[in-house]
Parts: sequence; structure tokens; C-alpha cells
Amino acid sequence: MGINWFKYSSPQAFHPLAGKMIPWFSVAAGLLIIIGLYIGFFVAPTDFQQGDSYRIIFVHVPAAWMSMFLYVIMAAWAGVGLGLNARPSFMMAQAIAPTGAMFTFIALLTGAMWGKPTWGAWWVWDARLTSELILLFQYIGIILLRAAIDDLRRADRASAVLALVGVVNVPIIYFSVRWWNTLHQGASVSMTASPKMATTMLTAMLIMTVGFWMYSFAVTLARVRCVILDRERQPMWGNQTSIQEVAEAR
Amino acid sequence: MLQTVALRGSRGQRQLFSDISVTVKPGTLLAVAGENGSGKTSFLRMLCGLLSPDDGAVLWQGKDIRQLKELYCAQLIYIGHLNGIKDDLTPTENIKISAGLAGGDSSSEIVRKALEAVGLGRSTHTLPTRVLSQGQKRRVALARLWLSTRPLWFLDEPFASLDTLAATYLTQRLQSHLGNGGMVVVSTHQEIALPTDSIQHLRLSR
Amino acid sequence: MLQTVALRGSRGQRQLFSDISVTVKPGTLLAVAGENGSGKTSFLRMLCGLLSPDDGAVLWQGKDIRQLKELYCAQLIYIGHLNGIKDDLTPTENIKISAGLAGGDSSSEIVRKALEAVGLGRSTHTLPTRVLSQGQKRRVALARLWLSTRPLWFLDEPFASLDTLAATYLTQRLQSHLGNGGMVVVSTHQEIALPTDSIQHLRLSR
Amino acid sequence: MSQPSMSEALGGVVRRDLLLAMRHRSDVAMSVFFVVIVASLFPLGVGPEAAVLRMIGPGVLWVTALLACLLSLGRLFTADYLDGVLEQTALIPQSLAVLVIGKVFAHWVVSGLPVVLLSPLLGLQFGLDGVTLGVLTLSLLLGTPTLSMIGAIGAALTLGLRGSGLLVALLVLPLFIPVLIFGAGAVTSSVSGIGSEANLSLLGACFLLSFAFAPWATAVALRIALE
Amino acid sequence: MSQPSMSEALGGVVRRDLLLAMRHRSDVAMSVFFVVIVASLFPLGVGPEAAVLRMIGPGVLWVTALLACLLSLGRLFTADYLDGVLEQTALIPQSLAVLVIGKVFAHWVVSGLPVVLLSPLLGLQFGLDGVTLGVLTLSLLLGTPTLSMIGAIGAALTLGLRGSGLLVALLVLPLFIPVLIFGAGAVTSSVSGIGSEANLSLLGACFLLSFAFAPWATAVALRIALE
Amino acid sequence: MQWGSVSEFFAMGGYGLYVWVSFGVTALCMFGEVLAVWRRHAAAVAESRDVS
Ligand code: HEM
Ligand SMILES: Nc1ncnc2c1ncn2[C@@H]1O[C@H](COP(=O)(O)OP(=O)(O)OP(=O)(O)O)[C@@H](O)[C@H]1O
Ligand SMILES: Nc1ncnc2c1ncn2[C@@H]1O[C@H](COP(=O)(O)OP(=O)(O)OP(=O)(O)O)[C@@H](O)[C@H]1O
Ligand SMILES: [Mg+2]
Ligand SMILES: [Mg+2]
Repeated sequence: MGINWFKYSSPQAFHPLAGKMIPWFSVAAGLLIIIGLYIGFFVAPTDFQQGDSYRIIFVHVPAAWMSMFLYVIMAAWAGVGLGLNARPSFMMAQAIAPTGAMFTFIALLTGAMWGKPTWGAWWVWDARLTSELILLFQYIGIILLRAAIDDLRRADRASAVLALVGVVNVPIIYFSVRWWNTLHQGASVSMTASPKMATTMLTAMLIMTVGFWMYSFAVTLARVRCVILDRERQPMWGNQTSIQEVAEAR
Repeated sequence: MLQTVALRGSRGQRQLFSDISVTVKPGTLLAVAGENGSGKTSFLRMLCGLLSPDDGAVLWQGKDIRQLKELYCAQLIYIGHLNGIKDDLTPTENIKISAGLAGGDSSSEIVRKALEAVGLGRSTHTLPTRVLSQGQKRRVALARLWLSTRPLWFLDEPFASLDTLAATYLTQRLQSHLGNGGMVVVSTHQEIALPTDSIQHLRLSR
Repeated sequence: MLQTVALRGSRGQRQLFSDISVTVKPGTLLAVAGENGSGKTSFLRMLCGLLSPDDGAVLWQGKDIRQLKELYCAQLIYIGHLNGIKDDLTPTENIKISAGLAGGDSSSEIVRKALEAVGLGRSTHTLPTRVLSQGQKRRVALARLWLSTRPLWFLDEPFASLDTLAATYLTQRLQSHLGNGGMVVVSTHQEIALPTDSIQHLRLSR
Repeated sequence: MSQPSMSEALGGVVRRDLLLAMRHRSDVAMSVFFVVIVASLFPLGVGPEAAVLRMIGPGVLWVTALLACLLSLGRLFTADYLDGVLEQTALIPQSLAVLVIGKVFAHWVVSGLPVVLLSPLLGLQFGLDGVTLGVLTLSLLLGTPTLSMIGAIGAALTLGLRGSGLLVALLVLPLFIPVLIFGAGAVTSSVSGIGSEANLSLLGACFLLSFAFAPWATAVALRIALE
Repeated sequence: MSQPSMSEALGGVVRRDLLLAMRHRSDVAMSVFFVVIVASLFPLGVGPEAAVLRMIGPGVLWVTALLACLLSLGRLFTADYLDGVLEQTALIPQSLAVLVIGKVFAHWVVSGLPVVLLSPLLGLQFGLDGVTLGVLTLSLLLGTPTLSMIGAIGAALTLGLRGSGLLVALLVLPLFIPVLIFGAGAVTSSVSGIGSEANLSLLGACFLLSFAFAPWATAVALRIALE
Repeated sequence: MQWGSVSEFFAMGGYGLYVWVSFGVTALCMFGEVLAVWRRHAAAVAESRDVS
């Protein structure tokens, strides 16, 4: 008989736990982003080539990274959900999608804002840019597919399959600058080579990135709580009173 | 031998049945009864492995069908509410292809015999199934039973829209299958004219 | 009063029936019997005007229905093998809209009563019809009969896939309709539990 | 006896189809996204040069609108045919041609109207100027209902004549082409500064013509399909 | 007990689908017709300048092939789903992924192959030269099966959902885009005299990747849809 | 610190529009998302209270 202990890991127990974690992540996110912005705007020097337009990097790069990370994490939860038939991991995947889509949108928009002064065009059909746009479409597709299916079980699993299939795009985005001759900048932070950027710039960017991480944790957990409540309201998990207690025990 | 162990099933938010443990021994028929919407179809699909149970398991010869997978599929025939035949192909083509897909003999002679056994006259064999009447379509679907050497049959309201003659043919076929040690699970609102000792009843209630 | 005059019908190359002259008087039911494929469905569709006869005519109150057209449509209800309901709408929406299209009263109260009369519990009224069982879908289709004030009903195997309870409801509804001077033409493989003097039988043979 | 008035019958048909479309609120969003994505495919395939894009813009947008119509044409009658709603519709005591208008209208609201409303934005992608955007929207507003109307004939014929779909294609696609040429022509002539009145009034004529004949032809085709 | 060999099962699935396609040969004609019409619309809409046509030719032809695939995706599983053949297929004692390959192959033979065979003729319309025509055909030969394979995932995921024609487009178009870019890129680079090997081998990689993963994902999606 | 005055800071060396639109939209999106999730949670809690 299949072992399904994940199925019994109770969302009811998770709801208050998430409630306790959210404030910490929120505070961390706020602090880190403020520090990052301070270093970015007041400590980091003006770039001698791009002038001050380069400061877009402090949102562009963290957002672009988050868009890819979140996709991978979402797909991982989806995979776990499919493999172990675990409802909570589907909920995590569901909760991550909108935030991922938002960061993708931000990466695209800030990229366009950066492209106009540096390349002279809002948009070019370059491999990195196009693949990032595709990522946005993928997020939207996953969200819409879920919205189009009434049956929760099917909605969970169908969007999980779609999320897993779409993972191929992430390495394409990441390596597009290396594989193709693109207008877009190559990686300036890498494990092997020493950073090419000014250290203050790099520091600000990394702090912003960690801040965005914290933000994503907080928002995702909060959304998972909504998802749990939405699903529990339907009488499938029975026991209505305990749900209300859980909701109030925030 | 087919066994269910504490089977629980639900659709959407509704639990349909729970804790169903039955055993279908060779040579016996399990008649699943119940009102409309009580979960007969869901139960049958679960026994086939098309639907996964919320809890419990279905065992074939003592092994979980989720482990057996294709090996289990090779033991069974399922005929649901939908006939599973192609409207644009003729009855002959339909049966020939599904016999081929089942890995059995699919010579024209055998296919013709099966269609005749279920009471479809020669003239209908080469019409597109689309133009046949409701009952004739059902007969085409049921003709697969006459070709089968598989032990386990799942029939979802097989008698619906059959006339009395066709119903007799089907009953006879069920009897001979049981006589050969086959097993049948059937859902129906009608009485089945078979010796009572070979029939086991399961009633689902809402 | 519905009359057929020397009606002849064929599908493709096959003649199904010929020279059928029957009269359905107010308060009576015409039960059309026959094997699968004998032409019951075709006969009913011909009476509705969905299919045109090869020969002969169908008369309503003495006038040819091909002349009457929409006026005739306003007198009848036809429920065929297909349920004619939208899978993606709920039973309530389905019935409400078809009541509106029939020009009748379509208040929520009346729709709810009709669905309950046919034995569908409250909880199913607001599910998409797609998830209902075969028999529950059939019940939704039949619920139209409880809203109708039209005199002429054509029912094609209405009892198929209904459980016994639902069948009783339907029989009672037929009886009350006949009592009000309505007319019913029904095709079925089952016996209909109605007083024999109000039933007239027509047997089609292949 | 109970007989619905024409407006009741028409309203019922339209309401049911719109209700079905609204069942998933994402439905309308979907046709919008479809058009956006397809319109972005062309720059991807053709390459990013602005002059080329401006030149092919009107044609591409019109083909996109046509495809959105074509893609959704399948759900016009097929579902109704398969679940028996179509035969019930044929038994409604009103002229079937009128009911067909209702169905086509509902179909257009869901699949055509969003494209019309979106078209100015898409035109911007291809670098069209203000006046041209107006002409584009107007041409689509006249053209897409015409396409739906003509498409309905094809959809109805396909229900009946399963075997001879080629005939349907031969019949309907040539009817689509004039609409496309006048539509794209109106926009192109506005791009190059020539007046677009001639093309637009031809489009209007197409609309009136299809409005007069298509519902009738569709009703006949449907009755044949139901026999 | 009676269990079909893999080739028996695969053969049965392919034979049934091809037989069905032969029953209405119009289906094959339809996708050919669609490609011809759409591809001919562009010279009509854009104007007859040879240089422009040669420039947009590869992109237009590839987009057309892509759309033809997209339009025919609806046929892949829907009919089988509605008439219960799909659940019977899921009960065949062979890996469902293998059977999916069979179905996709039959679908490609009907909707993709004709387009590939027709492409040299269409390329001539756009003034492409001999070598380029070869590259065009080769790129489509590699690309269209990839499209069918990817499309199958989308078709399976949206089975039985309303508005699925558009939803499926939304789901698969993002995954189609790389194929489109490499395909059109191969032809464009051949037009401008650069070697097209790089793009063609990327197309090949896409084909292999989709062949390895798509049938499996499709099978999972089908089982989900059948629940 | 390289900024001489507040207006110099907002001008961003001539790139003010691009920089501030980027940061502004990002802030808007993030705050909007937080607000949306917060309201959704409130609604979900309210509704689950109604049900029970
Ligand atoms: C809409 C247009 C743009 C999009 C979609 C986009 C997308 C991305 C993505 C996905 C990344 C993260 C991937 C990685 O770390 O390798 C990234 C990083 C980056 N982008 Fe952009 N970008 C756009 C425009 C620009 C512009 C105009 C510039 C500057 C001229 C730029 C400069 C950078 C830099 C410096 C990085 C960091 C690379 C690294 O350190 O690894 N981007 N972009
Ligand atoms: N998403 C859902 N939400 C609530 N109930 C559902 C959902 N999906 C299915 N159901 C219910 O599950 C039941 C399915 O029953 P099933 O088809 O197994 O019945 P059945 O016993 O075969 O009935 P019949 O005799 O009419 O064929 C129905 O009562 C239906 O209303
Ligand atoms: N094109 C055709 N060529 C030959 N025969 C045809 C053609 N179209 C229909 N038929 C025959 O016409 C008959 C249609 O019968 P109909 O559907 O009216 O039967 P029925 O009495 O309702 O049967 P059932 O009890 O099975 O519903 C069938 O026997 C069918 O084979
Ligand atoms: Mg059932
Ligand atoms: Mg019949």
C-alpha cells in the first residue's frame, strides 16, 4: 500500500505556524530593502559609463533573479505534490505563482526602463528578453489553467504538470547571454570569477536580493494561509469549528 | 480474485462511499446497486484504476493494483456509460481495432461472429456507427465481451437502452463467463436473471 | 389531437416503417415499442418535425405540421436520447433558461420545485451538471416536464438510467398530465405502470 | 399556449451563451491573451525592424483577429449539437434564423469584441499612429461580426456534412478573404495617408449583406444537420 | 493472459487515427488549405515588393505552420475524451506515454506532414531560392513534430475545459516560441547567406528534448483529466 | 555622498524618469500585492466564520 503520510501533514497545523513566521520575514524584508536602497542611492558611486541610470540594477537584477528562483521553487513544490500526492505542497505552488509573475513583470518593466537610455530602445527581440517574456506568459498560463478548472484536485495536478514542463525555460533565460550573442549584459556575479562590479554596488544588489527573498517568503506564506482558509471552507476537511479557531488563533 | 480493502471514494467535496471491503471470487458476479448519484460509476472506475481512492486499496490476487499497473489492465475489460467506440468507423472496424489493441485475435471472421452474437445484423456491420440507433451502438460496445479472454469484467449499466432480446444475449454471455471462472462487477437498476448463488449484492447509499 | 397519416420513414437506404396511421387523443399515451434500431427515435423525431417523412403526414388538430411550423412547436416538448442540457451550467440555470425559452414562468421558486419534484436534492442544484451522475443528468432533463403547460410530450426512453424512485416520480407525472387532457408519445423497452385503458401500443418491427 | 415572444427567445439564447462564457471569468481574458501572444509572434518570426513591422502591422493584426474568430468558431454549434441543446433550440417556437443571430451575437461578444477593444494597444506595438489606430478599431468593429456571421454558416455546414469539409472550406474561406482585404486595406491606406472611406464602406456593405443572408443560410444548414 | 505487444498497441492506435482521418479526408485538406490561404494573404495584405516579401517570408511561413498545428490540436484528444475511447486507451496494458506517441504521430501525419511537403511551393511564393527552400523544408520537418509533441501536453491539460481552444493556445505558445525562433532563424540566416547549421541543430535539440519528456507529461495530464 | 542637492538627487543625472518609474512601479507592485493578500485573508477569515 502506498505510503501517504504527507497527505496527513495537516494544513490546520501549518496555518498558525505560518502566521507566526510572517512578521519576522516582513520585518527582515523591510529592513534589508531600506538598507539596500540606502547603500544603492547614497553610498554607491555614479557609474562612469552609464551615469545614474545604472541604479535600476538594484531592482532589476533582484527581481529578475527572483522571477527565476520562484519559478524553480514553484516547480519543485509541484513536483513534490505530484510525487507524494501531498496537498500542502500544491498549495505552496499555488501561492508562489502570483508573486513570481509579479517579479517577472517588474524585471521586464525595469529592464525596459533601463534599455531606453542604454540601448536606445524599450524593447528588442533579444534571447534573454524574449525568454523572460515567455516566463511571464508561463506564469499567467499556470494561473489561468488553475482558474479554468473547478475541481481542486485536478486543478492542483494539472497546473503542477504545466509548471514542471515549463522549467526548461529557466536555464534558457539564465544561459541565453552565454549561448547567444545578445545585447543584454552577461553575468557579472559568478562563483568562479571574482566580481567585476564595484563592491558597494554588489553589496547593495545582494542586500536587495536578500530583502526580496524575505518579502517573497512573507507574501507567499500569507497567501498560503488564504488558500488554506479558502479550501477549508468547503466541507471536505469536515470539522468547521476547528477551522474558525485556527483562523482566530492568528 | 479481486478484493477491495476499506475503500473510500469522494468526488469534489462529497464523500460517496467509505470503508467498502468486498471480495469477488472467480465465478461470481458483484451487482452494485444504488440510487442515481450514489457513486456506482465512481466505484467501478476506482476498481479499474481510472480513479484513485481517497483511502484503502484495490487488490488483485492479493497485490495492490497501483503496483501492478499494466499487468492489471491486461486482466480487465471496462465498459462505461460511454460506449468507447468511434462514431465515424463501422462496427466491424471498431471491434477489429479494439480486439487488436487488446492483443487478441482480430480476424474478420471472429469480429463478424461477435457482432452477430450481440444481435447486429450483417447490414449494419458496414454502416458508420454514427447512424446506428442508441441500442445498436450499445450492442457494438458490448460485442467486445464476446471476443474477450480476460477474466475481469466491469460493466456500467450494460442493459441501458438494450431491448429484451439483446438483454437476454448479454445475460447468457455473463453466465457463460462466470461458468468459465470469470468475474463480473456490474452496476444496474434492473434485476439480473442469473442463479442467485453466483450473485453478490452491494448497495451504495447516498 | 395528434394524427399520423400513412407515415413512411427511412434512414439512408433503409426503410424503417411505412403506412403508420395512429391517432393520439387527449388523455392518452402512445407507447412505441420495438427492437433496437427499429425506428422508434426516428418516428418520434418525425412527429416533432425534426425529421421529414418520406411520405404521409403528421396532423395536429387536423392541420399538417409542416404548415403550422412554430405554432406546432409551441405545443410540444421533446426529450430525446440526448439530454439537451448544458454541462457547464448548474441544473437550476439549465432549467431556468429552458423555461424562459419555452415562454413559461421561470422564477427561482418554480425551478427549485421542479428539480425537487424529480428527486434532485438541494445540494446538487448548484453544481455544474457535468459532475452529476448519468441518472442525475437525466433527471435534470426530465425536470422540464414539471414546468410545462404544453399538451404534447414526446419522450424517447425517458426511463433509461433512472433508478426506481425516479421512475415512479416520472410515472406519476405522466399520469397527472394525462389526467389533465395531455398527450404523450413515449418509446421504451420497459413496461409503463399506467392504467391500461389510457395506453395505446405501437410496435415497430425491423 | 405558452409561446415565448421573440425578445424572450432571443434573450434566453444570448443569456445562456454569455452565462456559459462567464462561467470561467478567465474566458474573456483568454482571448485577449491569445491575440496579444499571436501578435507578438510575428515580430519574433519576422525580426525587429520598425519599418518592416509598420508595413506588415495591419495585415498581421487583421489575420490575428480572423484567427481568434476561427479558433472560437468550433464552440459555436458543436457543443450544442453533441449535447442535444441544438435540437431543443430548433424546437423553440420562433424563427431559427433569429435564434441564430442571438447565438452569433453572444459568440461575437466573447470572441470578437475583446479583440476590437484591444486593437489600439496592439497597433501601438506595430508603431501605427493615432488616426490609423481609429481606422483599425473601426474596421475590426465592422469586420469581426461579419466574420462571425459568415463563420456560422461554415460551422453549421460542418455539423451536417462531416465527409465533405473541403466543400465548406471552399465555400467559406473565399467569403472571409474580401472582408480581410477590405479591412487590412482600410488600415494600410490610412498608414500611407490615403483616405480609408472606400474600404470602410465596402466593409459596411459586407456586414449588411452577411447580416441579411447568413442567419437564414445558417438556419437551413442547421436543420439539415439535425435530420 | 491476452496482452498486446508494444508494436501491436502502437500500431492499433495509429491505424485507428489514420483510418479516421481517411474517413474525412477533408481534415487533411483543411490544414493544407489553411496554410495556403494564410500564406497567400500576406502578399495580398503587405504588397508585392519582392525584397520585403523575401524578408518576411521565413517568419510568415513558420508562424503559419505553427498556427496550423495550434488549430488542429483540438482534434487530438477531445473526440476520444467525449466518446469514451480515451478511457479505453488508458486501460490498454501498455505504457500510456507510448500510446501518446502513437496518437501524436498520427496527428502529425495528418496535420504537420502536408504542411512540410507543401512548404517548398509556398517558399517560392515569397521568392526564396533553392538552398533556402531546402532549409525551410528541413526546419519544418524537424520543427512540426516538436510542435505537435509540445501541443499534446497543452491539449491534454485542457481536456474537457471550456474555452479550451484559447486556453491551449495560451499554455503552449510560450513553449512554441523557441521552436519558432530557431526555425525562422534557420531560414532567415540561409536567406542572408549565413550558415543555418547552428539553428538547425538547436531545432534538433528541441525535438529530442520534447520527444523525451512530452509524451510522459502528456500521459500524466491525460490520467488527471480522466479522473 | 555624491548628491549636491535634493533636486539633483531626483534628477538622477538626467535619468530620473527611468530610475523613478522603475523604483516606483516596483514599490507599487509590492505594496499592492501585500494589500491584496491582506484583504483576501480578511475576506477568507470572515467567510469561514460565516460558514460555521
Ligand atoms: C526588458 C528587458 C530586460 C529583461 C527582460 C532582462 C532580464 C534579466 C534577467 C532575467 C536577469 C537575470 C539573469 C542573470 O543573472 O544572468 C538580468 C540580469 C541583469 N540585467 Fe537585465 N533584462 C533586461 C534589460 C536590461 C538592461 C537594459 C540592462 C542594462 C543595460 C540590463 C542589465 C542587467 C544586468 C547588469 C544584470 C545582472 C547580470 C548578472 O550580474 O548576472 N538588463 N536581466
Ligand atoms: N465536484 C463535485 N462536487 C460535488 N459532488 C460531486 C462532484 N463531482 C461529482 N459529484 C457527485 O458524485 C456523484 C457521482 O456519482 P456516480 O456517477 O458515481 O453515480 P452513479 O451511482 O453511477 O449514478 P447513476 O446511477 O446516475 O449513474 C454524483 O452524485 C455527483 O453529484
Ligand atoms: N444512412 C443509413 N443507412 C442505413 N441505415 C441507417 C442509416 N441511418 C440510420 N439507419 C438505421 O436507421 C435506424 C434508426 O433507428 P432509430 O434510432 O430510430 O431506432 P430506435 O428504434 O430508436 O432504436 P433504439 O431502441 O436502439 O434507440 C437504425 O437501425 C439505423 O441502422
Ligand atoms: Mg453511473
Ligand atoms: Mg432510439
